[in-house]
Amino acid sequence: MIPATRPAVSSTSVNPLAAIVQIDRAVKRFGETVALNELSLTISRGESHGLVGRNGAGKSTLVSVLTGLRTIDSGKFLVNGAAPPVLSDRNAWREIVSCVYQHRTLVPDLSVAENLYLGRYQGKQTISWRALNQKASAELDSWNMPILPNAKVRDLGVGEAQMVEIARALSQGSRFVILDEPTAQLIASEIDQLILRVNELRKRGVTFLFISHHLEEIPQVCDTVTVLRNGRDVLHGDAQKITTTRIVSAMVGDEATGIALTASEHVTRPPLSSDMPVVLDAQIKAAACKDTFHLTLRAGEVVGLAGHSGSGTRHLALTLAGHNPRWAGQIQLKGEKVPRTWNPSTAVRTGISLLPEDRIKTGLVGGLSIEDNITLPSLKTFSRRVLIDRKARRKFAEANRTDLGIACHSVTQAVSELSGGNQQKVLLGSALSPNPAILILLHPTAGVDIASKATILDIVERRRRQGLAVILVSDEPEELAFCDRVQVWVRGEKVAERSGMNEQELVAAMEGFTLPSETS
Amino acid sequence: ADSTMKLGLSMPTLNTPFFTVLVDAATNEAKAAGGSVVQTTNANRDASQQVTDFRNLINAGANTILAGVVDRAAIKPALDFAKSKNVPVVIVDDEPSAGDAYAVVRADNVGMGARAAEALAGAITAKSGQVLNITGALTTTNGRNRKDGFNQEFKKKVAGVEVIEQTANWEGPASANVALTVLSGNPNIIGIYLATDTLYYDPVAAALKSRGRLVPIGQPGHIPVVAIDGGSGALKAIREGYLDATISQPVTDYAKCGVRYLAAALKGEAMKAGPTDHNSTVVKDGAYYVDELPSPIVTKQNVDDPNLWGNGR
Amino acid sequence: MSNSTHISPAAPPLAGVRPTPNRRSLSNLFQPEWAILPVLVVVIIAGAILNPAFLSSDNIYGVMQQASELGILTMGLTLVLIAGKFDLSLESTFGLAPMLGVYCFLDVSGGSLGLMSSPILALLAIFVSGALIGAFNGVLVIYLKFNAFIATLATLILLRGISLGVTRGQTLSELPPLLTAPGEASIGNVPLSFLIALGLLAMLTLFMSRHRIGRMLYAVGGNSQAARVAGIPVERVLMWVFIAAGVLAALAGLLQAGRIASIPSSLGQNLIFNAFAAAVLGGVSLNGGRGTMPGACGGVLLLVLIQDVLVLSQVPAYWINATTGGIILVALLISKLSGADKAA
Amino acid sequence: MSNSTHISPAAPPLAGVRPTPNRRSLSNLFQPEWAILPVLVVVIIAGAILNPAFLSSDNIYGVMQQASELGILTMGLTLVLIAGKFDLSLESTFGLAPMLGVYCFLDVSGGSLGLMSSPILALLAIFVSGALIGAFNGVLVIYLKFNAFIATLATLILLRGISLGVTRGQTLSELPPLLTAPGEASIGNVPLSFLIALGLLAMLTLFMSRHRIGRMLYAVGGNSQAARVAGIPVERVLMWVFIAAGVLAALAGLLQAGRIASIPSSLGQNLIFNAFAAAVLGGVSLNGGRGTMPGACGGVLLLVLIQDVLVLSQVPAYWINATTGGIILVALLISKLSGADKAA
Ligand SMILES: Nc1ncnc2c1ncn2[C@@H]1O[C@H](COP(=O)(O)OP(=O)(O)OP(=O)(O)O)[C@@H](O)[C@H]1O
Ligand SMILES: Nc1ncnc2c1ncn2[C@@H]1O[C@H](COP(=O)(O)OP(=O)(O)OP(=O)(O)O)[C@@H](O)[C@H]1O
Ligand SMILES: [Mg+2]
Ligand SMILES: [Mg+2]
Repeated sequence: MIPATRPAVSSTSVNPLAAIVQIDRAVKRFGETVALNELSLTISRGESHGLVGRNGAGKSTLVSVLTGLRTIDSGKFLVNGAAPPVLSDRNAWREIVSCVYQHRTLVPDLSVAENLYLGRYQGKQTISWRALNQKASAELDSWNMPILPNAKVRDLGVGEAQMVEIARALSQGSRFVILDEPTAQLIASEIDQLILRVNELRKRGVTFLFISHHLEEIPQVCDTVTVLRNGRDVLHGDAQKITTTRIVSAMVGDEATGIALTASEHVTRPPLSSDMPVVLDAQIKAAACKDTFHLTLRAGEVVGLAGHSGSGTRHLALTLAGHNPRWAGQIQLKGEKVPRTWNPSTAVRTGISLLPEDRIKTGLVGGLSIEDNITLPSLKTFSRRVLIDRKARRKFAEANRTDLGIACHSVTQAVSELSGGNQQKVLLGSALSPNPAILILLHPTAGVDIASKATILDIVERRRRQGLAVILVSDEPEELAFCDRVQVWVRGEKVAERSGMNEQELVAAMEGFTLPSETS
Repeated sequence: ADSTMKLGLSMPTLNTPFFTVLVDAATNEAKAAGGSVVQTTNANRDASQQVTDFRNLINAGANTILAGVVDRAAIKPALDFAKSKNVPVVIVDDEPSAGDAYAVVRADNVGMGARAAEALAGAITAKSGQVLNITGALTTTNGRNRKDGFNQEFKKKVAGVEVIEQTANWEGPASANVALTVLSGNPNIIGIYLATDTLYYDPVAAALKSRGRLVPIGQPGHIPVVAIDGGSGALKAIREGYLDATISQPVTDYAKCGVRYLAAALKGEAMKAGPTDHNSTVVKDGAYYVDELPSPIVTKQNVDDPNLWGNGR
Repeated sequence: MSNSTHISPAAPPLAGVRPTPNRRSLSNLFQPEWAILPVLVVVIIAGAILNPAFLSSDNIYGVMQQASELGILTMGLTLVLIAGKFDLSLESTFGLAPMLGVYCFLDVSGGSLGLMSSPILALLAIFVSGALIGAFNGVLVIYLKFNAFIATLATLILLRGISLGVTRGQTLSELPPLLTAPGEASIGNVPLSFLIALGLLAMLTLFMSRHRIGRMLYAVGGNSQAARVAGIPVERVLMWVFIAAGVLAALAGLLQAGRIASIPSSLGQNLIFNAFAAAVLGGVSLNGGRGTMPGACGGVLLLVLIQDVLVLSQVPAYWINATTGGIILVALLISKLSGADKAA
Repeated sequence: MSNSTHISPAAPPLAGVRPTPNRRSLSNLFQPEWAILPVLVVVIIAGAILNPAFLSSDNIYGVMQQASELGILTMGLTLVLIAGKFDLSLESTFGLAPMLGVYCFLDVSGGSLGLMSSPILALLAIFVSGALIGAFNGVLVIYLKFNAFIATLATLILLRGISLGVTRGQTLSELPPLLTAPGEASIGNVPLSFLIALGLLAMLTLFMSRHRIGRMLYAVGGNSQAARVAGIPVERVLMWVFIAAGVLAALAGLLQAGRIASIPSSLGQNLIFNAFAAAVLGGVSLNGGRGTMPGACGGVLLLVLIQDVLVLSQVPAYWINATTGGIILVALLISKLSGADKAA
């Protein structure tokens, strides 16, 4: 992370006239869930306002209210001191605010250029592709993004797509910009880009609402910070003065102490005893990678595959989990070679579970209940003779609910109603339900709040103690700190493999700076 | 049961003029006979639907049923049910292959095809070339009969003339497509036979017209056309001298006789073979008393005959 | 049929969001027919008022027969829909399977291959051909990755064409009792076909809600990738779904053939649309992952009753089709308001 | 229907990066018919070999006529599909709109309201009713949020029923020249209808690729959420799409009515399936957001040619349907292999 070089922007004094947004005791319900609970918030012109809170705290819901996608059930909501436009009047809303939503709002089959200027072709009826593309590539270059303006968004990486969304929001020239977890899927260099740009715009008096689970970013970007808990604003203060610990304890309330423990645990972990059996021995020659991938994994060991988008790490992980029909090389699982026809179902059956990175798209069945999702990979174990033993299944689900601390009012609730972090917990529960020998995690804590992060890593850690071997694909140093040993990959080449790298080393390695690599 | 007629009409389809006329005529006839029509059903050419329709008609209170046939064989269960409720049934336009019916009033479709073949054989001048036979849907009995009747007879009448057979599924546009395509493929088409003029004539004529092949009878380049049905459009074409001949189905007579027989059945009279008052004879054909109505061939000579259903209204 | 799996704050009808989540597992089983029930009741009352004959045992008998044929077909379709696929060609399976079976292994009037004459073999052949046709569609849709709508549309045309070609349009009749019995026999005053349908309904309901494969179907239909990640052999499961649907369609066809004591080459034509309407009326989602067997069958009953009532209530024949369409629309509206059809 | 987005790592995440060639804006316009071209060529060659008359002016004339009718209908459908919706009822609009127009404002044989007799009014009425029917579907699908497949299926039944009811099965004939001309007149050896279709194709191609509304359609079809937050009035846009499709269907119907110089109550039946097949063959995705007008029209040409070749080569009548189905399957396969049908 770059040092906080934030220009001093004056007047964080809340003068209602200067306020862009005034919310007073707003309530928003979804069925029985109270997403916003008497929340009060004021965002004054020119300030950049941090918004933090655990998964399900109500951040995104608040965003959907502020951007005119939803109305509050009760309470007061003023924009620029006046009543907000009606929901249907999208253009009026776009005058007021532009936003990067937590969930994709790009059209996959349209070009980057078109997505950048979607819905604002500057009045004229016919489009000149040349002009549009030129404008777009200028915009993209200003972000030094090496993307063609006429590439289809469908073909972009996760991070690239996110940057396009951000570029679109910031290029609309609105005076008020909302960023809902913009950095969740970004790599360090991209994050720095973003922060620089945001601060530039702040100098020009643009107002920001900045949502993130990376607390260290808050002081780098924000003047004031508001903490949400269960849809309430529980803490409000100067982002510069207030300490991270206070924010955290406000976020998690009384559980604070518990978190501190679990979070610290894995850092001070007793070294792995060398007599643990080898569960996995793989040599993979992947289309994605120049180097052959070698990995010997012992029970209870946590190996990290570090690498940014395009590094090949994901490709390798997916291959191990059986998601790559055209794989080459050999995989030995508990001493036995896996068949050529290595596919996900055999992988899961023989003990390799995968926690995919895009939970909504590839992880969960939104329409089904938490219970259904958690037991999906292990249905067989709940089948008595012909039918499923409902009671056993329910018990298992409830156990997971408490174990993983899933915030929901019933395990029969549809997962699509859960917030990001809670969905991630359900996903973890599902991946662990067939209790696998090896668990492959792709960016497991992306977009997950600190407390949940700790919980998730904590669960994994507990399973590790019982002999679970873990492969962790990530580009987040904090996540990778959880590993006994890390392989760093850059564009399909392994540049380092060792244990006990510190953040700087990791980041440098992933960026492709070679450093004295004495492989352990 | 009381003998005031509560007539049920079970029609195979309603979207051809033929059955529309049939329904209207039957309704009038029933009213004239002091009865009423309980309900008219439309099987949309679905055999199983007709079985259901019979059931429904009888449930709806029909004490007599006049039916056109979707499928000869598939109508048996319907007839059986009617019998079990002793509701007399008269079948028009076609003869079932099994099951009991009080009477069958029909004009043999194979025969019509044959007569059309005869007419076309007479009309064609050239003695070599091909003849186009645009058939109805071959999933329907009439479609098959009219095709076979024509083919068999035509082969007998003229040797050395190939019959090109294309189906248009009782669909006008399809008949136009087929006509145009076949014409372009076979420059010396010397005659065309249409399984139905109510559905095919206008489209085919238009197709011919579009390629300048629609020539009045007698002038060079005229392609003889013979059809079956005798709808108003066809009669008009005959008057104007474009259509050589058509076999007029006695649609209205179907209705009239059919209803009369049903009235008789209600009175408990038994059907008997022999000549009728409407110059036809009832013959016992297998299980059925069949009143085979004459289906006059219509040419310029008799086109204005008011008894032709096409001249009705 | 756009299917947006991702949650985005602005989508009011969020994929899978249920207003009252705690009733979910229950509702999962029972909600749809609760939703269609009011409509059913209305239709029945209307029918009884318009014409007392509506409640006569004869009429009810007829309704049962039709309902069981359409019902079994619809159950097959529902399997496919819940698994997130689509099969238009089921109606041609409905007609072709019985025809092939009879044509190959019996010597009936209307045409036959004349190999041998064995009712049992014919019966077997009917189901086998149903399965094979299903498998064929499965291969097209699952392994060749065709869009299900268009692929099964092509098969529909192909199969209909075949059934016309095989018998040259002739109707196969004089079927042996073994083949007609299921469709025409009755126990007491209840058609055998209805009992068969009821049995299947009970089995499939249990299967979908309590058997693991059943649950897998919902997962595959809801989000095939998630299912794959969870180790479900998506392709294999889908394959079986198509095969099962084919067999069910064949059975339904056999029942109808039995009822009309013959097999016209047009058997089953345009039936698939009724099946779709019924399924959706019964709360089955065309986007996959949602729906129940009892719901679908409720839809079937509704359609059959509507047809029945219209004829009994003397709507002018020329307007019956239009009225049917209108009523279906209204029924859709009601079943939507009462919350069954989350699909749309 | 089938969302076959795979988690397969093969999806190269870097495809968008500079090295990849700059093909998009072009490909977006031209790829589909490149993909269908080989198939077209094969069919044409096959046709020419099987029967030299295939290339005769007469035959080509007929092909042009049929292609333009189906083509215009398909363009309407394509609009709807690209916008991510679905409309089965277009075929009934195709038949009903001309019928209503003629029935209300002309006094032709076959039946009429007999208000007055004014060809111009009739012509107007045809398009107006097309628009109204489109709007009706629009309301059902967009505002009442019905699943498009099922809603338009219901309208299909309703409208077919109406056209049966209005004319009581009669065929309207002896239409005035003003109404028949568009469908039957020809300029030189080229049917007027074909010129109309070409004009529309050119217009719509430009519209879809260059006009902002056209682009909005792709956005709405591709990700309606994104479109909405981008300030695109999704509902309004979709509404216009349905209306436009209705009008195009009405026009297509008018052309066919003109060609066959009459309006049977079954006008347009089963045509929609051809339109769907054509669109998909032409690379239009049923999941919305993908497809082009030229592509769709390529598909139309293919279908019409297939039918034509089959008739010319005198495939026995009983087998012609089966053959058609088979060929469509093959065509789908080829156009998929050659990469047009990204949808499936
Ligand atoms: N469409 C919805 N239907 C039902 N419940 C919802 C819906 N959207 C959000 N919720 C509920 O509202 C609460 C707040 O959700 P929200 O997405 O605002 O949390 P968040 O702070 O954004 O969490 P995260 O940091 O994981 O994104 C959660 O309990 C969630 O389950
Ligand atoms: N199956 C494959 N065949 C050929 N090339 C591939 C395949 N899968 C990935 N690639 C290429 O290999 C490189 C690494 O891809 P991969 O998706 O593994 O990186 P990644 O770090 O997982 O990306 P991300 O983090 O964005 O998911 C990319 O250039 C990609 O285009
Ligand atoms: Mg959020
Ligand atoms: Mg990666």
